[in-house]
Amino acid sequence: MTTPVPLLPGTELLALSGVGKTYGTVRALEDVSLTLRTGEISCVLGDNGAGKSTLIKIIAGLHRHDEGTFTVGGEEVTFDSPRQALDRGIATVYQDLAVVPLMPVWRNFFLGSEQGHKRWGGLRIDADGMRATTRSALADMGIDLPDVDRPIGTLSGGQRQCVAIARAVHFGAKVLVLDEPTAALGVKQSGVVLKYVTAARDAGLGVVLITHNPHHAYLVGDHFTLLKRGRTAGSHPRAEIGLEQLTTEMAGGSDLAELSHELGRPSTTPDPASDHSAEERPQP
Amino acid sequence: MTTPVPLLPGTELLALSGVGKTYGTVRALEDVSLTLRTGEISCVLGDNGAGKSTLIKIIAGLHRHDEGTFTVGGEEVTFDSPRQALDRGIATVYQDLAVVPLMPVWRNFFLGSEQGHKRWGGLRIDADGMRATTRSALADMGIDLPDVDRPIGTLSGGQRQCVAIARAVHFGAKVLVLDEPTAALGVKQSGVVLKYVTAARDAGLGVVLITHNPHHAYLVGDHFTLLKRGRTAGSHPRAEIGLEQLTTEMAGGSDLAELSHELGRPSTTPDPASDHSAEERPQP
Amino acid sequence: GCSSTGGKRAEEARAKASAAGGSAVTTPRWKVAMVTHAGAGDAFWDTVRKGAEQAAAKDNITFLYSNDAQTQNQVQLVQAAIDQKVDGLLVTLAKGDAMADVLGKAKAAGIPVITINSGQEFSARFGALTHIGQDESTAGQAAGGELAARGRKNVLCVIHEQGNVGQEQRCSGAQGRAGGAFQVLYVDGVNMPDARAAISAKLQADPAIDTVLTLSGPMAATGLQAIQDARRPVELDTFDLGTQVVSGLKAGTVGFAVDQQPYLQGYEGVDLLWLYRSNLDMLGGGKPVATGPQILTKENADALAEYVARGTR
Amino acid sequence: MSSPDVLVQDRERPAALRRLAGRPELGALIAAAAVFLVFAAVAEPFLRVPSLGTVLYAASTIGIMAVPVALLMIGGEFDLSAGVLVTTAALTSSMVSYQLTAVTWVGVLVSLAVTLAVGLFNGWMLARTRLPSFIVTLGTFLMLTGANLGVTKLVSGTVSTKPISDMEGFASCRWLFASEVTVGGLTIKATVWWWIGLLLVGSWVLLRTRFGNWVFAVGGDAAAARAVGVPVARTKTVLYLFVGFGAWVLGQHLLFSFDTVQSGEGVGNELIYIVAAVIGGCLITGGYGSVVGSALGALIFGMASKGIIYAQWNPDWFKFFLGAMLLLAALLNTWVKRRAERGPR
Amino acid sequence: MSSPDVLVQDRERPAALRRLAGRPELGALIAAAAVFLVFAAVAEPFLRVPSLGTVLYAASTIGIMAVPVALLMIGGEFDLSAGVLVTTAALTSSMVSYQLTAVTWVGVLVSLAVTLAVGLFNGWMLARTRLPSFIVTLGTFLMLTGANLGVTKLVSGTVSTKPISDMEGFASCRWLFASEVTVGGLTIKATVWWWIGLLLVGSWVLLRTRFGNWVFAVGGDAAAARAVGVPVARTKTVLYLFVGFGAWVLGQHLLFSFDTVQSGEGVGNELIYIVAAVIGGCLITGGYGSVVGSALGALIFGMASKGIIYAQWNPDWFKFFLGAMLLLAALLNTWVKRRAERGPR
Ligand SMILES: Nc1ncnc2c1ncn2[C@@H]1O[C@H](COP(=O)(O)OP(=O)(O)OP(=O)(O)O)[C@@H](O)[C@H]1O
Ligand SMILES: Nc1ncnc2c1ncn2[C@@H]1O[C@H](COP(=O)(O)OP(=O)(O)OP(=O)(O)O)[C@@H](O)[C@H]1O
Ligand SMILES: [Mg+2]
Ligand SMILES: [Mg+2]
Repeated sequence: MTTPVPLLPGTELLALSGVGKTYGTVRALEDVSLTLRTGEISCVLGDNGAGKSTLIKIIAGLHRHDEGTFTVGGEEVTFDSPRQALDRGIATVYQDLAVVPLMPVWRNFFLGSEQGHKRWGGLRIDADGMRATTRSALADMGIDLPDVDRPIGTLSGGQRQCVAIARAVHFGAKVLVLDEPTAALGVKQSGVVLKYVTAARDAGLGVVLITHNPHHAYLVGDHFTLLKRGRTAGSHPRAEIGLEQLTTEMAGGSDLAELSHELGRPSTTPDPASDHSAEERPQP
Repeated sequence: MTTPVPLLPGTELLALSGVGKTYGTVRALEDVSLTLRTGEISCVLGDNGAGKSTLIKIIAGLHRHDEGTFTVGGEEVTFDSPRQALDRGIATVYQDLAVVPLMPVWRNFFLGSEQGHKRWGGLRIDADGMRATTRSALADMGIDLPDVDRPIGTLSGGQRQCVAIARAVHFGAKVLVLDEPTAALGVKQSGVVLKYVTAARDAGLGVVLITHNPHHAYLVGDHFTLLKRGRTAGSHPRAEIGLEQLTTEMAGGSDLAELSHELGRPSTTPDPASDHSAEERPQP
Repeated sequence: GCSSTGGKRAEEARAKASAAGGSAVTTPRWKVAMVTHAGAGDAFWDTVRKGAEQAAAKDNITFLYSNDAQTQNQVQLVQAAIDQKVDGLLVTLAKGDAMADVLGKAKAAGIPVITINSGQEFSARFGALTHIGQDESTAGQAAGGELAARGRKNVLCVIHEQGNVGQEQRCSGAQGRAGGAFQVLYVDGVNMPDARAAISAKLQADPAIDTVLTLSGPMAATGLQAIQDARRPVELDTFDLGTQVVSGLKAGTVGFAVDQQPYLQGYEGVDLLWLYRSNLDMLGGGKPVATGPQILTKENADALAEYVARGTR
Repeated sequence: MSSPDVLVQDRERPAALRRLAGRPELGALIAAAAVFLVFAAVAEPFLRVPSLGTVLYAASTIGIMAVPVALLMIGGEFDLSAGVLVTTAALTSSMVSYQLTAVTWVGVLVSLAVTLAVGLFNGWMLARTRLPSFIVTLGTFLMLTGANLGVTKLVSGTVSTKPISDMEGFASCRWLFASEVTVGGLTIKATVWWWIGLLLVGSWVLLRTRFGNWVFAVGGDAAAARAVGVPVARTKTVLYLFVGFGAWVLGQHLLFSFDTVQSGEGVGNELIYIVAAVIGGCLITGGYGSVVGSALGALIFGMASKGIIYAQWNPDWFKFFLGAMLLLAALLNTWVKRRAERGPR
Repeated sequence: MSSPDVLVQDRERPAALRRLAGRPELGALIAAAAVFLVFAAVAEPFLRVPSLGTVLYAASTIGIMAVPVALLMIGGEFDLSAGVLVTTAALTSSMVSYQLTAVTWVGVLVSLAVTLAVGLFNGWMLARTRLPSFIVTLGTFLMLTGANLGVTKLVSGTVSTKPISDMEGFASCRWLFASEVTVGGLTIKATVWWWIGLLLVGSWVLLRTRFGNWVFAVGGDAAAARAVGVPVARTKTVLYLFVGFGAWVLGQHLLFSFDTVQSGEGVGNELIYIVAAVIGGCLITGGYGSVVGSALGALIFGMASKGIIYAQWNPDWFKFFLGAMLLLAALLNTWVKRRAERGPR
């Protein structure tokens, strides 16, 4: 594994400044700024409904921002469709609209980036090649699916999520955007995803990672943006913030530790510090 | 808060024994057994695709089991529809089919259990009463939604999940079944849900809780069932297992700690033991 | 067995035949198919069919009926009849040229063809033995002449099947002779309330209209309703008959009806085929046989009532 | 932990206006107004009082069926048999009364039983076979079309029914289904009252009862509805029964105002009912819509189809104008809805 | 960490059988066989060689349109204008050639341009307005119906076109669109070849090209497809163009085999095309189906409609039989599919 690089002084990939977005009468984002450089993992954290997915959808070209500026590679853009974002090398994993349920797994995997057959000059798709690629990409994530012709809707929630992530990683060009990729995943699959994320960073990509799990975030993030009610509540490079502080900021002061105290379960540490922040404590 | 009761010797609410389920050619469950008593929280853990949701769907009456027996209150049953399960007091929060997107929040909240207006002999629904109840039930979970007439599809992923949980808790009669309720939730909302779960337990309900988060599970669970490839890989009452062991069993030996080591992030403890198992460690 | 009036005699013949345990003739059991361009459930075509069926019963003929309003489907039905190796074929030629090919095939297969109802101008060209029916333009002209004779100044012709050639011919034929102002209105013939509202609307929009000319029995009934709704003394005239047309004639709400004796078209069609097969006879030497137009007024109403109620006029 | 913590700001807007803006029928309301204004401007007779009666009558004969069809569509299903079912209702009623020489009310009641039975069949087939309703009701549509003709010929010997106006009970039936009142030149037909009645009941049921909640749910997401215990199959079946009821009403009107019924009628009207519902704001995929909207849709259709006649536009192009009208109304509808959603900025 | 770790056991079953069982057209195949057997048993003329030609011809005139309509349905959209568009194609071709006194090929090409333009219009309206395709194409349907009549009357003075069989180019056009070959009593019409051609191309495009993948995706979940960069609007527009192409082929066949064209025809056929696609296994909500299935659907429809004639069943009940046939075929279809999915137990 590569040596840690706290903040790689790469070129700027994309920058949002003062971005706002209103759905009908609901103000989902207001004056949010974020910069992403090559070789950097930027984490966005926040409560439910804080506007994280909205932010991602703007970057991915799914929604247009109403206010502020959005630049990609220094050039100001307003995406009309996800295609434009993809063409600029931004690959996204969405929280809720990842896949087409009735389509086979392999067709979903390659959707929008189908692989042409050499002999047919790319007109005919290379179904077998695509099946094999899909199978191996999933196997790498610990999902063994001999029959990639199954409709993806028959996979379990976590399996579906894995396909979406494997797809984004496989086709990710410059920027990888992930909306709560590990939420539905078990410990093992979460680990795989985080490894992918760091591998992408090490390969020089920029990654925007949304997660509710401050541990996951702190494990890989180089920069942390906290959203609250659609506004930036904090923006820290890794060097400036610890896991404990991050957890506290995220949870608005409360924490599971407190809860376990309340619940009075025997296993809980009476230590008022977060049980999760253990890893932050100086080694004994 | 009530004092901890590791295993309340209540009456048996439901029992599965040797249950199996096949989808077409996919064997999702095989010889799985589980017993739930009043005042007990039974956690089901397992990898992606292990069959957890399938198990829940059998209990909830959404799918029928192919093998084994399923008894509710000592009586053998095969549910044809979720209505039958609901009528026997089993309320469920599903991982993927929680709500009707186009319907207002309050209509979703009361769907299937609409509240009649007193003056109209229950024929006419009490819309205002239902709106108010929904608003307060959500506020209790930290979601302030003045306009409960919004289509629920316009809520964020986590907000939707909260509505589904609040609904099940509100109407839960004897058994509460939750499929990864905290996956999409932030630290604070997760805490609220876990508090609800224990409150339900303390009120004498039985709870089946599915989660990927061993911390959440261990915080509240009285019994732990581990699934692997559709089979029971372990079944332990709380007294017999510690959080560390649970985490290890779940992750199949690997863990985030290991991963953080691999990733070589500065914050990670070189301690080979799981960073998450900190709370299990004896107090300094 | 050549009759030109009504089904009474045919019915008696059939009654006699069935009493005798067979038909009135001794020819072998032939098979005759009739393929029309009728839509389903059309009262006019029901009468045609009745005539044909009664002649068939009398002539020991298996009668096959099929119909479709679309050209390509009617052609396919004719082809299916040829496939079944029928002994005679009755076809309507509302779609003119379109039937040329398939009738050629019938001829090649040695099946005698008689055309009925419409398409007189094509009949001989396509090799049919004869044509039995009414020329729509002629019928229209007859109606126009009668309208002029009755001094109608402003006529509304109601077409209930948009794009139907026969209906267009009736209206334009009438227009040519009527003299006064003449307008056309399209209504939906299978949606009577809507047709009724449409005719009322037209009468409300144009107070000069003094006559409504409908093209079928059921539409005449609807036209009467619409005239009632408009509360104006408007005369209704129509093509074809029906119980309500006859009672209208009697009551004076219907001015006149142009009839083409549909029963006769079916009856004669089958009967002439039988005659041709059994005796190589051909009425009129193959010249078209006209079954109309016949103008019926109040005077005829009483005499007609019984037959109309029976469904053979 | 229970402090409100999520941003949901409602912009300042009068509550009534906001309510209206969110309603499915707003677009249809404005489209209806636009169609009215167009014809008021170009067709002088359109504004006369008797014309209003004619337009209302035309709209009501669509609207009576559009109410249940809209409810069914909100419930996520189609009924292609709705058009011919009206004819079935009229034929049954007429033939039963005639053949039994009974009071016409007997036929009327038997007809109700038959239409409800067809609705039941549709709902049952849908639930049992899980075929799409498009296919099931297309099957029923064809079968009813055939049976209308076949049975009528079998019973009456012709393709239309015998007149029953001289039978006992005809007058009272006619009063109920086909009478009219004229007030100051405006003639209101019985269908208009029936329409208003169905509208009120349908709208109330949809918005104010538990059953209405289920209708939205089974149309919006049948799986989710089923999961929370909504009896999906039963809900849909009741909706089909309601369509049967509407067909019965309109069928009796047809019979008692025209006296005889042609067995081939009604084909194609099912599409018009669906159009009225869709223009009225119903989502074709279900789960969203309004009953009042369907009435506006019927009104738009009635005004457009009769307005073209009042305006004396070239009749050859009638359907063309109607299609253009429909598209424009639908366009205006969505445009208004999108504007309303975006709010007053 | 990369060790396979999830249970997916495939029961032992021959791969070919498993493949077939999962195909959308399996049910239709069995239903087609059943319909064939029924008529083979009850209708003696049905099995004669010439009858086969007639049935094939009937099926091909539905099948040519069912191919693009099925693709469109898999892509999640309807086209109610498909039926009259065929008539538009024939009318345009005939009138252009006649009025310009040009070689008939001129009319044929102009007609292609017109049908494609209509397809483009449908696709464009759909993308721009985001109205449901049901409404958009219903608008086009009405407008085309009106224009067919209006233009024909304007140009020809009557409601049908003038004969063009004596014009230059007619023979070659006829050869291409309306010729026939007879081999051993079996007459195969040109439409059959066109049908097979469209079938092969359509099926290949759907299953083996990138565009086909997009068709499945836009029908299955347009939002998800859009999110991964599929040009949703363009894909659907191309599908509408393909419908236009099919209508052009069939329209030219009608013109060159019947010489004149009636302007009022084609109404109602759009439903038959949709039925063929749905019986063939297409999901009405999009995202699932097959082109080959649509051919089987067309064949079932062709066999049933002509078989009833050969069997000499009472024509009054024709539609009834057709509806019952349709329901039974659809039932058999789903039953087979469910059995196949459940596997050999
Ligand atoms: N409807 C279905 N048809 C076919 N296979 C299915 C279906 N639903 C689930 N499966 C398969 O059954 C297995 C168990 O799925 P299940 O959803 O129960 O897993 P899970 O434990 O809930 O996983 P996750 O944690 O990812 O939600 C998986 O292999 C899945 O692909
Ligand atoms: N399409 C929409 N229409 C109206 N409001 C919306 C829409 N999508 C999101 N919102 C609202 O915008 C706010 C932000 O939503 P968003 O999905 O960005 O939150 P989030 O941070 O991703 O939450 P979660 O962690 O629960 O996924 C919420 O209040 C939500 O209800
Ligand atoms: Mg989100
Ligand atoms: Mg699951």
